[in-house]
Amino acid sequence: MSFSSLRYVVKETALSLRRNAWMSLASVSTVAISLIILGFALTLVYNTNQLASNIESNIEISVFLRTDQTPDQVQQIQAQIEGMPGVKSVTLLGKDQALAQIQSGLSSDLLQNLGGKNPLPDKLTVKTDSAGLVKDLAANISPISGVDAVRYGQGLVDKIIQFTHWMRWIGLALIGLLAVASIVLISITIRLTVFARRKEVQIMKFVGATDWFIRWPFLLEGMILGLCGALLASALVVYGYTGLVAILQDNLTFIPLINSRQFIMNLVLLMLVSGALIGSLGSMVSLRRFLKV
Amino acid sequence: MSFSSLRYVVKETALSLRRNAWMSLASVSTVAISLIILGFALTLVYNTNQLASNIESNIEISVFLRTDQTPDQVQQIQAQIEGMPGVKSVTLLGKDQALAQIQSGLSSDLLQNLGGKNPLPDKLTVKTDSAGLVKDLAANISPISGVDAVRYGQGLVDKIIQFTHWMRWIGLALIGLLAVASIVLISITIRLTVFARRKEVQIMKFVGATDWFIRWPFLLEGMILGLCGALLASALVVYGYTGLVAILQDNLTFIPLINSRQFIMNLVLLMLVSGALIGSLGSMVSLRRFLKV
Amino acid sequence: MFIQLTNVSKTYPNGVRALIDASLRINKGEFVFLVGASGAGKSTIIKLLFREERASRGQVMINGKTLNRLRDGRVPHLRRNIGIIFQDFKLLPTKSVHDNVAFALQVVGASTREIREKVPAVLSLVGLEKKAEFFPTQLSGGEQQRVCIARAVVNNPSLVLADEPTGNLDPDTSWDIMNLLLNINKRGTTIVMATHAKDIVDSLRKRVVAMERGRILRDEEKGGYGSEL
Amino acid sequence: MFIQLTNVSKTYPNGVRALIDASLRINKGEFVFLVGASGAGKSTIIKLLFREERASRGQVMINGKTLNRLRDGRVPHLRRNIGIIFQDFKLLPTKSVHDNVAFALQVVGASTREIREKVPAVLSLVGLEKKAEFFPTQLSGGEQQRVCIARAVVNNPSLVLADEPTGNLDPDTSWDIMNLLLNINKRGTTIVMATHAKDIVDSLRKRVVAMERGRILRDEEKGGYGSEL
Ligand SMILES: Nc1ncnc2c1ncn2[C@@H]1O[C@H](COP(=O)(O)OP(=O)(O)OP(=O)(O)O)[C@@H](O)[C@H]1O
Ligand SMILES: Nc1ncnc2c1ncn2[C@@H]1O[C@H](COP(=O)(O)OP(=O)(O)OP(=O)(O)O)[C@@H](O)[C@H]1O
Ligand SMILES: [Mg+2]
Ligand SMILES: [Mg+2]
Repeated sequence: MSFSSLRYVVKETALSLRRNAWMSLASVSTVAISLIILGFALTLVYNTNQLASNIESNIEISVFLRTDQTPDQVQQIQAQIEGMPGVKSVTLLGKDQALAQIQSGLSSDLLQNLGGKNPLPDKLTVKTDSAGLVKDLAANISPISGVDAVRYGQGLVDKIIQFTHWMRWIGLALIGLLAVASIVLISITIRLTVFARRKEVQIMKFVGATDWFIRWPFLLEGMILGLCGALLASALVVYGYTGLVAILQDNLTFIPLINSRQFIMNLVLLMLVSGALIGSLGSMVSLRRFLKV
Repeated sequence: MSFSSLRYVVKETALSLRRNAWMSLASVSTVAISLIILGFALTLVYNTNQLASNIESNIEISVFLRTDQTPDQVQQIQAQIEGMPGVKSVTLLGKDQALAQIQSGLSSDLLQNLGGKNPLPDKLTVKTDSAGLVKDLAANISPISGVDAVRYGQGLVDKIIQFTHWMRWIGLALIGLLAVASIVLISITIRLTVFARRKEVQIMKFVGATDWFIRWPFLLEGMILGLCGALLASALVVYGYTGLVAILQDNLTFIPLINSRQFIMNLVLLMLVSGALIGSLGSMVSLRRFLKV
Repeated sequence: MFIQLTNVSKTYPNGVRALIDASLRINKGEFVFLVGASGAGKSTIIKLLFREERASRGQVMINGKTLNRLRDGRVPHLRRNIGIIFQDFKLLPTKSVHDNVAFALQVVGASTREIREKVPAVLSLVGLEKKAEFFPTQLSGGEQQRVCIARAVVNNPSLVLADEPTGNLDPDTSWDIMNLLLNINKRGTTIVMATHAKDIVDSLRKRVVAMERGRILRDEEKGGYGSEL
Repeated sequence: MFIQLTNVSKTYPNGVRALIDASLRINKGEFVFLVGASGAGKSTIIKLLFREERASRGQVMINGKTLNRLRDGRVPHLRRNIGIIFQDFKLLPTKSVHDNVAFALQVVGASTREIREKVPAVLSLVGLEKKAEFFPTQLSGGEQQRVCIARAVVNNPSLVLADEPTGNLDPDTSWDIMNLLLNINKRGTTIVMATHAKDIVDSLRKRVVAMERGRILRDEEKGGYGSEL
């Protein structure tokens, strides 16, 4: 492309943005709104996923030991379980602690009532790397000698696994749906703005402009409009999300919210790229019909 | 309005829908997409709210009785608590049952180990109408004679109340945001379609048409486009939602999903009304600029 | 309808003075040619008369009503009594020839029957009876112009504003149209026609108002296109 | 450029036969008037020559190239060598007068300097040097037509297609434009002009091709508007 053509494209784009000011505004708004919805949905899905992982990683296996085990044997069992693949941590709740837990809040002295003999077993709490391993691990722990009973709330674990599975699936579907919706909405708007200028395109062709000569300014314009919309959306999503996280982390300290700089940067990048891409492609595709003269 | 004018409006609207076919399609798609997003968000928020209520109503107060209470006294206390305002149910877990629960799964005979004496207290489980009442009720139950200790997981209840509070609040904000976004998106599209026909409006005015004469077909057209979009969206949301509920209720039996005919009817009604309203108002408002000639 | 312009000036927003201190009285039933070079201000006078534009100074009166003071709501009623032949036709692109002409009747609430009678009649007057179902983009330039003429006169307006009504017509068709306008004029309709058609102006010998750069230069009964001096 | 139409017919999608078996040869450097009643098919011939429309039957050749077989990608190059004065002007509404004319130069990749020289020159040729920064909606009908003429000739095209180039111009300005076209013609440019301006055709005595209802009726060197018989 020659220098004077380049000059033309840049000047043309700038002029067009100004002269079709309110159509530009319409495109920018549509891009911005679509991406805002998409952006918030992304943070929501990501956080839900994280929450799901969090819940899953909190599933525990309770291992009750036989009451005849010596502290040494208990330690041995603990070490053996810790060595198993997929085990994240194993913590011991000694029988004395267990009794103290029951005792707390009750006025009558339990130990005395029991005739000084603690009937409770030692208990090992096993945490796993992922919820899916719980079942197998429990089966492996069961036969260890000295282990009396293994419990992991069989019903609940299945429920949680199913729930988080579905949550991830629905989240993905949601993002897919919204992404398609955004693209369609933005294309419609751009198509309408190009449509409003179809006569211009026709005239340009009649005067001898090649398709690319007409396309470039539209392409650039679409890209700039898309970028502007995406910038607006990014600003709002980042500001809104970090604000929300700040509030929620004060009030809902127990819910883990993603707040890493990396995550937010990726989000912004994704939005900017989509905005520019949909904008420029939208312009190009919409133009095609009207170039056929 | 005379008969021939009415005829004109109806015919004009029909013609315009056909002749501006693809602009009509653009409007319908935008309305549909916006309302689909809004509709699904509504079901999501409603279900989350319901889930929140569900979680809250599952918060229990555990009341441990002194071990010296006779079964009669226990019944009396139970009746007294049941009579308190805000109490939904009170269930008794007798000391024998409690021991049996601990015993289950352990091979050594607990009762024998304990010397035939069950040291566990009777326990009443109190469910309340709403999570907010738990604290006060616990305070009221505590002084009853024969009650040894009252526990309700003080930390957890606060967490749950906070969580559900925020969930409702965010849900509301989400719906608000999406409603505004839908209105803006739809208005933009309609505005662009009207913009593409501004010359026509000008010519009509030059030939002596009154503003209302020009407005009626646009109004009707906007309403029909809005309704079509809303119908499409309703169909998709209802179909999609009931389908999802069917799948989830098989797989996530423990999560309560709203599936009442009433709820779905209200949703559809809301979407249809919004579609028609935004469509016709959007047309009217967009037209205003161009009528000033 | 009678028309009265009193010291009218029109300055467009960009500063162009298209009309300068123009005064003119046209009586009911007159036939007036507006002539002058390109850009002299002919179309501007016509635009003032149907309130497309408002005068910057001075008074434009039609039937004794000052257009400057006319409420926006009354403008449609003014325009319904005026048939306008636009220089650039201004046809509705999504309506057929028939519907474009019918529109001028629908606007005044004419009955379906009236429309069914009058529209074909006026279309055959301008020689377009066979193109009734065509759309404007499917017509030649002259045909479009004739649709515009048909729309302007279908309503029996009491004033016809014709801006270059024969610009795209061959001499024969031009004369057909002129005869149509003369006929209408005979029935009492006031006609103001901006034109460059020297032949027509010279041979009809009607009143001629000549303009130059926004000023009225000459106003002659039974005048010709050029100056008689 | 020379033009050759061989048994060309054009039937529009709605069935109108706008051109019937027309044959015509126009040599490089000729000046040809196309005359005929409204709807005779003059614009259709012009539209065929710059490939706005394609012939339904027969061959349209320019400089020996058959337009029917021209690839879409080559059409812009064809059009760059043709200056077209459209019956309905076709100005870009969002560009000023200057930019509208400059566009025809930008399309061929002219340098900024070339544009800065040529555009004002051609604008003053058509008498619009003072309106360079105006937009089309701010111009009178005749001024718009002159912008269109300026755009058509700024590029030194080897063929000028003029469809009714004086329809909105007063006689004096019309003659200015005709002189402009004659000058260009003298420099070797082929000119095909559809017109209703009897005076001009009769006094210039150039080749006249007369049409009627889609057929070429008469083709005379040094002809007049009406038949000489
Ligand atoms: N909307 C506008 N804004 C600015 N200037 C305008 C506008 N309309 C017309 N003009 C200017 O006002 C002057 C008179 O224009 P007008 O249209 O009245 O001319 P005209 O006599 O009808 O010419 P023609 O015979 O070419 O149609 C011209 O110089 C034109 O450039
Ligand atoms: N796009 C089209 N579709 C259908 N019919 C058309 C189309 N364009 C032109 N016509 C018809 O073809 C015939 C010739 O049209 P054309 O524009 O060539 O006439 P013309 O000689 O230029 O007339 P004028 O002097 O009025 O401009 C007319 O009857 C017209 O109605
Ligand atoms: Mg004019
Ligand atoms: Mg023509």
